[in-house]
Amino acid sequence: MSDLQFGLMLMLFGMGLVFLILALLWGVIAIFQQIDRRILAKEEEKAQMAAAAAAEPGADIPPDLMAAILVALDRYRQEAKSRGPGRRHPPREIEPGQARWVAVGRAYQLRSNIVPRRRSQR
Amino acid sequence: MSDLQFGLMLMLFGMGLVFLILALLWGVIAIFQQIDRRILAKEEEKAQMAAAAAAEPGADIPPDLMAAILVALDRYRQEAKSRGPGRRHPPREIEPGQARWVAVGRAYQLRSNIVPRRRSQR
Amino acid sequence: MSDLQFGLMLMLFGMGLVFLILALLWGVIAIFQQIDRRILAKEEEKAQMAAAAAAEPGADIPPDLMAAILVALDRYRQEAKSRGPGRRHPPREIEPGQARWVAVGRAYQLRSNIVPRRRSQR
Amino acid sequence: MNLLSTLFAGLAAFTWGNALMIVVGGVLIYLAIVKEYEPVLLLPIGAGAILANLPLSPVIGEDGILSILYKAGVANELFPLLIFVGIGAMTDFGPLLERPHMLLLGAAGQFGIFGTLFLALLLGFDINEAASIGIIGAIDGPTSIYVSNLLAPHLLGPIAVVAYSYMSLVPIIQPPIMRALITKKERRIHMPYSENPVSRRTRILFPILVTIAVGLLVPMAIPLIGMLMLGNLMKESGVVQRLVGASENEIANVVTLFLGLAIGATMQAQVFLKFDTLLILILGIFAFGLDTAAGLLFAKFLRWVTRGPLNPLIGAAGISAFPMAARVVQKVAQEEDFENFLLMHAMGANTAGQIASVIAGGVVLALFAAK
Amino acid sequence: MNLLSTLFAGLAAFTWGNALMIVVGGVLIYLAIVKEYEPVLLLPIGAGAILANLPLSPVIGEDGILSILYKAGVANELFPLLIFVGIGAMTDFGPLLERPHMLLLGAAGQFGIFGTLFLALLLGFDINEAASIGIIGAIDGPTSIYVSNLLAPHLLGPIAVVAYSYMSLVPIIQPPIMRALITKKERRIHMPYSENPVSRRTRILFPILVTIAVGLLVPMAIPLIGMLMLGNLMKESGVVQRLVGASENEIANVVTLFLGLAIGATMQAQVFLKFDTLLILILGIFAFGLDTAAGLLFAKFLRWVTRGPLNPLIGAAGISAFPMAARVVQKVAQEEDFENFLLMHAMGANTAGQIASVIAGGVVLALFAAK
Amino acid sequence: MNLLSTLFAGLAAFTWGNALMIVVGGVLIYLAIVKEYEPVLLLPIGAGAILANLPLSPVIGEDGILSILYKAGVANELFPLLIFVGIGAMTDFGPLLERPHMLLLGAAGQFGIFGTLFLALLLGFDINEAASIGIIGAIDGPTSIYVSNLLAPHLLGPIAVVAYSYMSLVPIIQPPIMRALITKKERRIHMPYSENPVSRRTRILFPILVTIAVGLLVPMAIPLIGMLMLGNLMKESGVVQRLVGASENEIANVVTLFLGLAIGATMQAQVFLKFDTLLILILGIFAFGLDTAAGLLFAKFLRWVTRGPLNPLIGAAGISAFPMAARVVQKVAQEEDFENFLLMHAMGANTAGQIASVIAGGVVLALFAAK
Ligand code: NA
Ligand code: NA
Ligand code: NA
Repeated sequence: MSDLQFGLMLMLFGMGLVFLILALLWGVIAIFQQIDRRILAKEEEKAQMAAAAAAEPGADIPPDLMAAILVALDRYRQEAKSRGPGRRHPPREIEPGQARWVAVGRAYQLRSNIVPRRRSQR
Repeated sequence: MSDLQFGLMLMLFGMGLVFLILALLWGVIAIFQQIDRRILAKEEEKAQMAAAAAAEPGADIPPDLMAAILVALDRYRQEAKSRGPGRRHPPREIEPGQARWVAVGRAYQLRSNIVPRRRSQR
Repeated sequence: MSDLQFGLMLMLFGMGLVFLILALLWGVIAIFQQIDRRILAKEEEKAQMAAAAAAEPGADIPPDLMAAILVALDRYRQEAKSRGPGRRHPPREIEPGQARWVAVGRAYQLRSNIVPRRRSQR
Repeated sequence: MNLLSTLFAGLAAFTWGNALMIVVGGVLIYLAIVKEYEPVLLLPIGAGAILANLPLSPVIGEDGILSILYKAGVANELFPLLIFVGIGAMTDFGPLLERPHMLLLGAAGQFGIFGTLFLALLLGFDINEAASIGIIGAIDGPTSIYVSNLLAPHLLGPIAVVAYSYMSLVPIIQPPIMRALITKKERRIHMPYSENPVSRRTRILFPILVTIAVGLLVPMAIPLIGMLMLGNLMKESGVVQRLVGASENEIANVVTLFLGLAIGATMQAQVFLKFDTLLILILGIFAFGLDTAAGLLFAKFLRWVTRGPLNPLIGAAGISAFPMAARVVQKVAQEEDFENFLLMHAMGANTAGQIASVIAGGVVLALFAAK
Repeated sequence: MNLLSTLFAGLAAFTWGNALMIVVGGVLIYLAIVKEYEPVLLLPIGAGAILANLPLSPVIGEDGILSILYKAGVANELFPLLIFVGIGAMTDFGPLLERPHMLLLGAAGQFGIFGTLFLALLLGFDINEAASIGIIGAIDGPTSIYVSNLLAPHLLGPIAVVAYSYMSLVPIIQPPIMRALITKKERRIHMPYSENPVSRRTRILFPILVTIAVGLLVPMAIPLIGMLMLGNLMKESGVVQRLVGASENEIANVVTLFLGLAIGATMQAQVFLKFDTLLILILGIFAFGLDTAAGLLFAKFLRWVTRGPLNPLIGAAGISAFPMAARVVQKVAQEEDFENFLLMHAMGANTAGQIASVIAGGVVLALFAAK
Repeated sequence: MNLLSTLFAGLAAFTWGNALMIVVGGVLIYLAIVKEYEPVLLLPIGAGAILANLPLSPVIGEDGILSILYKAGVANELFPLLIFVGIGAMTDFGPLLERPHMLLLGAAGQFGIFGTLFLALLLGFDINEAASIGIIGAIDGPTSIYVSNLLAPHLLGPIAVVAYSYMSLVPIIQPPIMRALITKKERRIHMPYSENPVSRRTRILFPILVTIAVGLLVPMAIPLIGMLMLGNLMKESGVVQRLVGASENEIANVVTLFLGLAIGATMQAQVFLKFDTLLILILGIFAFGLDTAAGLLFAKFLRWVTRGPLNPLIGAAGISAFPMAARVVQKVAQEEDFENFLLMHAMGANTAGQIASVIAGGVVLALFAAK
């Protein structure tokens, strides 16, 4: 096989293999994501049930306190909504260097999706 | 010599040697302890004599101050006694890891010996 | 060549070469110093011209403030003078070890030249 | 006198080539200090080049310090691999794990490797040299050093210098290509962002499974991907902070210094001052450009296929060059619409490019082994 | 097509043994991360095992990174000795110097070495292998690695893994034996505690004299005891904090990572997957148990001889495994009487065990040399 | 019984020489800990001497840890050169760049090298040995080790020990000579001090140009001066703090420990206990004294030539021994006039001495190569 032939083959096979392997990794991660979501969904369900159970004895809370709590809760929910859906995993430790970029990026990104949406609401 | 024979000999000689060498080290340390104690005793003697010499010119201290000093000293002595005999070497720097255990141990241990003693005094 | 001869030659040539090379380095540094001074002189000229330009609109400063500024400036100049001529390069970061000695030395040295001078002024 | 002539043999042995290489070393140091282009590598490389080009320099002799460092960690590939452990320990694959389809953009961003390889072949380099030059397109220092040292060690000097110098030039090389290939309208596309939950379990399993998967398919990539993922595993495990610290700091710093000096020492006049080196300089730029173009065009294609809100600019982040490329994407996007934030998507594509670069390096070596 | 078959040679060469060993590596990583069993060693060992068992893995080839690390520090014993400098720098022999008779408990805690050695002989291991397996009873990682690498390097992998894994299991292995051998009444014994003054002079002279004394009697123990005591001397001297810091941190961390990876690389399927490995797993537990039992019984005997207030539980701390064993003693004592504090005595026995382990390792090597 | 005799072979092989050398090791450790004489080197040297003189010690065998360290960094000169990178990173050439004529005082302070060399020749040492002994007069540890290891490696032990021990004795050795050679009146001379501006550019170019200039003239000095100036360049560049930190800390500390141990290991009784060692001890003091005297007298001469305000005491700082010698100058000056501050001038002469020592080392090697 001449160098040029081999070079051409390198190009085709090489690029193909790289795509193949990365597609495969995509599949692997996607499976993980599914598992993560199911586990999280279950955990959330449990948490909600626990919250519901815990909420019942709230009947004997004085109405003033109840009002204050409701306002706080509402404010929290709004905030949580504005943070976007799905934010559940705990904030991770910050490393120097690139992690700062990731943090900055996350903050920017969230703003990016909120701002236009709010605009369209007006 | 067969393997089994050599193994048996390894066991007997090995264990014997280990005990022998450690006993020897015990002896060496014990000698050091004796020397340490003698030097410390001498140093303490000197310190006491110096203290006695220093105490004499105390005659011209006003009685109020004297009383305060005596109360403080008494409190200090009680404290020192409760710390147990022989605590003389200066507190050593703390390293991470095991040294923390040593420090905790020292504290626990002292408590351990004080509590029962006090009980028996009652 | 006998060892002794070679030794003698080592001594003469060696010492000579060491002096030669260091004298050469002296020359190189001296050239740098000249360049540094010229550049600094130019920079200073520019700075002064800029300062002069900036000073002109100061006419509309209320007289009280003006007085305060003048006092402060005077104090600064005295201080700057006592620091000796030529101190221009910014204070450099301090490293552990020898740099501390350099810093201490610089401080001492400046004192050393101020004190006698002041004396002779009296 | 014989003594004097031997004494000043250095001056006598000084060549114009040496002088030129000392100037080149000085330029690298200038770029490192004044332009701050990857100073931790370019400064030692420049210093090594100067030390190696002083006439009769003992540093590159049999037992010279730079030869010792070269044998200790470059010839046997130890240093680039150790640096990979540190890189892995510093990399956060979170943004990629949230959006794994970004991996395809990482794949596309490696086209420069193969395109440049082919061009180098056409320019008359032999196949081993061509592949080594192509690997500049991995835009990843340790990978370039690793592969070129195995295939064409005589080109290690220029390739390493080109790889690290151009990496700092990413903010200059990429934007024109981005503006040329992506329309204004496309550049304005907002991408919705919602964090997908990524569990600690996934973060820990990811490096292990990538190692096993890639290792089974491309054994030649095991050292590169294995060390990268080892560092990441240690970081994500959260239980070996001492080892993570040692990898990120002690090992990474010491090895970087030694690696830079040893690579600089390969830049000896008689080896470096060739027409080939000039060609490598040009081919390197070409590799960077081709990577970027391929990433952008593939992102366009992906948008066409998925018809979803995908800003093709993020394709430029697939070349690796972490995190510069992702920042460039964000900057170019903001030029058109200040409120457009693509950074997290770009970060995903960027770490994908890093993995893809390593895999591409392994694939090239594997194809050579299978030749 | 020939190319494809060569390309996927990795998949073709994959064996069930490799797969199993990758699972074993995964289990070690699981133990390290989830159970936090000695993670700084088990995580790199696990990673090394995975990397070495991927088919056709270049990491264990002639110039593979794990082979380089193995040659650089395992084959020549450098790494375990350097780790000993760090251990010495972290050890406080104060509690032992206050109560030097504890040294005898340290001696008793080494019986597991010799008992296990004999049992391994009976099970058919040859004498070198038996001694290497016995040395698991030193319950001290670097000593086990040092001795087994000299006597039976082919068993290094399983022995190191067993030594480090079981060391984390000390809180599980010891308590049942302690409860079985020591009566409730004995466990309630309080030990009076008064700090004996230990001068700085003694603390500094101790490591020097131990080195000389042990060195004169057992030359084979000089490297082990010498490095341990060098670290301690530097620490107690108080004048070389820079070197102490380097030993405890830089050297210890980097060497631990490299040592773990290199040991993991010895766990290749064809070497590791043998019936012998299973036997070593069982003999390891036996060694730990025998050590503990011997320590406890000897403490009982000492109590009977001295008729003083000696709680036999502290015998269990003589096995070394610092500081886990001492903590276990304290915990078991408190189960019976919450106000019983034995920790300082146990610490003395524990550091005695550490010295005794090293000496025992040297004695075994010396007896082999004298064979 | 044969076993016992083999077992206690250590005791049998113990010689009076070994015992004496262990005592010498102990004395070095005593000087390090109690007198705090260069403890970071003398403590490891002392420890190495003890470990190497224990009979049948495996640490100095074929694969002994001290032999490994010796081969890894002493035999090939790696360790002293790496230490030089750290020294360069810690040195501030500012005071010298402000007063470059101080370089001449640094040159004068090297006369001890050549004077001692000649005296050693007269005492019967061969020329290589004499030069190695003379290089003690560089009063710079790494230079002494570097040169003597190349010219007469069998004298490395005593030379290194003498170099480092006497360096701590500078505050004792110098003052009498200073008082004897410099009159009271001269000692009272104040030196005006005005900081000359030194730009960052000059600070950065200085190490580069010194390397090139010295390298062209004395190729043999390239490793020494190159590494010293590399460290300084990294420091002054301000852009590679990570590498500077690694050079000053990680590399310097680890290498110092290893170097000390390896040098200590060369002090084996049969090599060290010779009449020559005693002569080296005496010649070492002579070298220090001659350096000091030459520096002082040359400063006197300079004062006579320039007729400027130059206090001849600062000549004593030209010997190198940074920063002890500069402090001694300040101290002796203040004895006469408390308000006389010469420290900055002395610092200039002191760093000049450091550069001059390295150049002198290179010159000696160059003259030998030209022999
Ligand atoms: Na890439
Ligand atoms: Na043990
Ligand atoms: Na000198």
